[in-house]
Amino acid sequence: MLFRVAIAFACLFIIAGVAGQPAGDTALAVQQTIAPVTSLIATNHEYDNGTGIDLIWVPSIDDRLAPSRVTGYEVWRSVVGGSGSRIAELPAGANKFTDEQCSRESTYVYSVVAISVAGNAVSISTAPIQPAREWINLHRLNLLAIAFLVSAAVIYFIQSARSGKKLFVRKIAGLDAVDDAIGRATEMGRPILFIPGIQDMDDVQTIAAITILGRVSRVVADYDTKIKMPVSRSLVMTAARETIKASYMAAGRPDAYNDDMVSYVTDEQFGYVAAVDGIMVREKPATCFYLGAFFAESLILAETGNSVGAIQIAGTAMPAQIPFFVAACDFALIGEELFAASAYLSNEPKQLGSLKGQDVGKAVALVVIVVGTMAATIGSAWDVTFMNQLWSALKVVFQTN
Amino acid sequence: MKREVPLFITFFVGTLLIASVFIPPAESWGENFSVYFDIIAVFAFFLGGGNLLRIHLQKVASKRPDWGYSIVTLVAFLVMLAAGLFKLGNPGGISGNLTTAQSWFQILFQNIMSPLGSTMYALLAFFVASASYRAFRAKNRDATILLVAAFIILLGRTPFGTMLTSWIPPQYDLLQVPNLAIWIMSGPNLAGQRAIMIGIGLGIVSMSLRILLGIERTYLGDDR
Amino acid sequence: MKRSTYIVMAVMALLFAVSWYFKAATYHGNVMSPLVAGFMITLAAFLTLAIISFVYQDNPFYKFAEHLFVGISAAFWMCQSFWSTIVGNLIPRISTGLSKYFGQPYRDEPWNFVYWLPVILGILLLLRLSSKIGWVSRWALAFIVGTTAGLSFIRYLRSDFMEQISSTMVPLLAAGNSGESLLSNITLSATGPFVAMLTNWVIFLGVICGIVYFFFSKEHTGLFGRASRVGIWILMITFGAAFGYTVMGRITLLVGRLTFLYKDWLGLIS
Amino acid sequence: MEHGAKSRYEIPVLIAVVTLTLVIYVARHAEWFGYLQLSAGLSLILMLLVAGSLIWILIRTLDGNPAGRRMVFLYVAVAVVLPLSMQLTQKIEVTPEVNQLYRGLQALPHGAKVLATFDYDPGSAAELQPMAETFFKYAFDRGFKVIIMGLWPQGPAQANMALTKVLSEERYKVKSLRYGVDYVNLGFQSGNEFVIQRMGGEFKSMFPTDYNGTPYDSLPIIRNVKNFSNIDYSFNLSAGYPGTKEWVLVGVDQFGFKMGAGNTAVQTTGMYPYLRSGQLIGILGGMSGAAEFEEITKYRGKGTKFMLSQSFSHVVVVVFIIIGNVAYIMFERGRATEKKKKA
Repeated sequence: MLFRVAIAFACLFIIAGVAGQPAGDTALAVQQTIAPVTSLIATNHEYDNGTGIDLIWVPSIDDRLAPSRVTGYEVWRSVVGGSGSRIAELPAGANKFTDEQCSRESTYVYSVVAISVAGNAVSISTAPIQPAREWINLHRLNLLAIAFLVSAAVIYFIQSARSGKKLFVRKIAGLDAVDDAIGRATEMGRPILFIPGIQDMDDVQTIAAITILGRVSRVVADYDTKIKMPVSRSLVMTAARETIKASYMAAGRPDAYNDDMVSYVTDEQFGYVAAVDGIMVREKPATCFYLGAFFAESLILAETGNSVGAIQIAGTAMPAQIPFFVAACDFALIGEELFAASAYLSNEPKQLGSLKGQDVGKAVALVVIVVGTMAATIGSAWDVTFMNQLWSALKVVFQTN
Repeated sequence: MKREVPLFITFFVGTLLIASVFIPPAESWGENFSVYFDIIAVFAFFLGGGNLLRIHLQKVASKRPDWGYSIVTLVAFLVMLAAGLFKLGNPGGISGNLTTAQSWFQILFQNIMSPLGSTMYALLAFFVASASYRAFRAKNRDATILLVAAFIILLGRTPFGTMLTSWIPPQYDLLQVPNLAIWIMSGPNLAGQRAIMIGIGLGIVSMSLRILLGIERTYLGDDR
Repeated sequence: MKRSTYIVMAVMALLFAVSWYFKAATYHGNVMSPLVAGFMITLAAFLTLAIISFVYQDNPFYKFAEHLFVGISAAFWMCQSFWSTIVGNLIPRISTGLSKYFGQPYRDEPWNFVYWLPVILGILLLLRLSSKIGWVSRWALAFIVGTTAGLSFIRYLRSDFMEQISSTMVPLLAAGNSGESLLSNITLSATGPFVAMLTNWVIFLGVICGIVYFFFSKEHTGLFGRASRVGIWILMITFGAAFGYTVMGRITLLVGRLTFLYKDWLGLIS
Repeated sequence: MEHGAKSRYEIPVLIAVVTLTLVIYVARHAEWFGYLQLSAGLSLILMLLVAGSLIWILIRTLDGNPAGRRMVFLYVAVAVVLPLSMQLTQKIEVTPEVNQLYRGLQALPHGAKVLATFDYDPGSAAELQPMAETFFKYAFDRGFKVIIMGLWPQGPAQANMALTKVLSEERYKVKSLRYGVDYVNLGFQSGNEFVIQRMGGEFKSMFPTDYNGTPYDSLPIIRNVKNFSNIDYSFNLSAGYPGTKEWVLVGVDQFGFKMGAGNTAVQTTGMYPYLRSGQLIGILGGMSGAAEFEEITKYRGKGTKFMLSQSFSHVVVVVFIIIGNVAYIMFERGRATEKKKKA
């Protein structure tokens, strides 16, 4: 209701403003003053917590001259029943502004000042407006729908796997090598090095690394191999200890577990790498696992590991680092395979079901890309309206804001 | 209690944060929760730092091999900690800027930590060369493709590569090595990057769901 | 230790002293005294050399540098996060007295009490040190992992999934070119329309085949298998290209360090 | 690591190197000679010598003595060190992405407000510092108002280093640029991409004071800068996370400002998608990006100088890849097929 009243007021003001502009405006221009902006409207900024107001206006006619006589605009805001202040300076040519510093409790009036060397021109103020708060962000309905679609696919296949349906999962190179690699370390009597990346627990890749650690340490406990895990984050140390301890308990050898298997080194990227390199050349691990989020250190680790003759299994979802692991390690999990690995290694049907759910997501991606690209191509080359509409519809669905 | 409460906390917090994206009044929660994470991580430093001290003290006490170096670590750690926490030498005192040029903290950083870090980083120049020498060999088809792509890019960034193919006329200048290198970066490379990113996106979404639903809970350790 | 070790140590100490003397003598600046500055730049140079020596083999100098680095940097990040997180973000919300002590403006906001939550969880985490109630530390871990999962879910769905799909949907033919005009004008000019079209096709087919490679639940045989093989080729090109591109960046780092040694320390080049 | 015939040669070689260094060092500091500068002729002869020794390695490889990794290390070191004192110059071609970035800067009016964000630390300074210096030179010559900040703790300190260097040049001294009027350093703020998010509301909420502790409102340059809507252009230098990607995803996408970026070479590949989709207007990739930026803005500096080391060591890496493949095709492939026959 209030909103409509505001709009009505705004319209009235615009009409008044336009009508009220004297015909002698151009004559004034000769006297070196400039015309103010017109049609200034304030509307509530949609789908926010009641903090934003959108302003839109038609720039001063003097701004349309070449060169423009306007040097810029100032946006002024005053709280009804309070003082006014300048809230923004905009370059010439600007015709909109969003004030994001409003309070839901206040009512505001705006005006825009056109600035020029010769003098300033103040616009007619907007109608009083109070920002409103919305409870659901309808701009993100597409995100919600896609999140729902992907989640539903994953959950559906987890459920159907749980109910005993057999699922095919392709081989992931490298994962089959895990057991052999640990066996090799046992035979050689050398330790296994497990590096969970250098990010903290707030990175999903680190969590994926910890879940793979659960499986690796289970085998380690069974074989009675030594595992060494220097980490660069204290929280990762805590989580890794819990995980390894659980594996040793599950293997029935809680007495063989020791907190020193996991040790904190330093948060500093290269300090950590320096220490890990030292450990590698001094203790000569037979097998190195590099799983998690890696940055530049990926190749320093992989090359040093190679120089001491270790079998190296790596996996990361850092696109920039995958090439180094592919080139320098014996086995590398590429991107998504890192996340699939924990499900794959667990060999639990419900975990494998989630992989099938991911594939549904990929199928959706494939279909959308093919349809969207075809629509775009046909639409733009032969000007087919329907295809153009289809293309923009798909764009809207997959565009994020 | 030991089992259900953590799983409930994970589920509750995760779902709350997903929901908050769609609810304007809750939109800033994600950001707040990240701050909470940082605060908890600082508490975790007690565990990490304590572990570091314990390991090196033990090494010194039992005079294990290389125990002398552990003294270096301990002294460096304590000196830096004192310099940082008490802002030693900082003209602004306890409320001065941590990285003011005259403070001990910044002097130690600039002259010890920074050269060490940069040099460790610079070792990559050697390692990247030895990795190229060792890994870029035409062992099979995949490796050959890797080799050829890397070779074109490498060559395209040397004056030698420019010289080699500068005779190619402008209407075929895509075949000039530097242009070909740029094209590989903006064509096939982009395609590969995108495919990897789409996969990663799905992998993380599915992993997050498994965590929220309590299917993936290795990080919690033993259930019993 | 062997006698040669002592000799090497003595030579290094001598070199250090010589460098210290000369650097201090030539120093002119105002932040540090010449003696400190001379020591610091010499130390930085020696540490640089100590780390570089690792590519030859592990040695006592590297071990020294490594241990020094670990100690200094662990404390560095602890201090850094103490000041920026605890003093910068936590204290101004939960205590007026401490904010005043640290010279931070107190932020009087309505939901400040929520900041006690991470403090409590942090303390729970520390209870891990007790063997009896150590299990409550898992509550803190569960909170962290839940936060991570929730935040990553949306973030990656948006930026890695949806955003990449929407930016792959582009016209394969340049706008206004309905095929014929394009085919009559095939050149391999790097900036020409044909190459632009070729690039679009490569991206389109490359993304498709790349995604096919990542399918887990379908056997890679037949047409699907062929697409997945093209997918792995595309990935190999990506990896090769990224690797080749990186070589340059890594060499730059070494240039940077060697410039430090040759210019700032030895003063051999201008 | 392989252990060759050492100990016999190691100690004498070490002593020789140390003595030589000592003599040069003392000599240089006592100013017995000027800077080491090799003339163009001598440089060419040295390069030919290096090339010759590489051919010798290739011949040895063909004889069945492949070079080890330490040999590769040695050549990389030589290839980087030698050109530092050579007086050769190299022609630099400007790539489209650098050109685009330059055009974007060129289009800005005098007095435009530019946000320069420094998201790197000394580790990546070799690549990014030359870009920073060139950027400041260009910005000050064009009269831009530069607002500096960093999402990495050491970023603002790096910015200050570049500033000090640029402002000590005679050309900028005479301009008498004033802190707080022509440029300002807001310092570091923790919180990664959330800092960008919050800056979308109000810069002041994230930076109540500048690097030196001066209150936000008392600095003329930013007094009227509320948020990104008052910024004409954003220039980001980044070496990782948080960096260009976060600025694009959180900043450009939501607040719609124009942005160009300078990245380490490694990061650059990952940024091409944003370049193509127009979220980034241009990008400087690594040292060559820096050199190209220097070329197009005509401020030749470090980037151009170091390109010679770059190119030389690049050629060395390429040659070693060739040697490696020759060795592989000559020997290992034969061995692999033999094995198959036996099996």
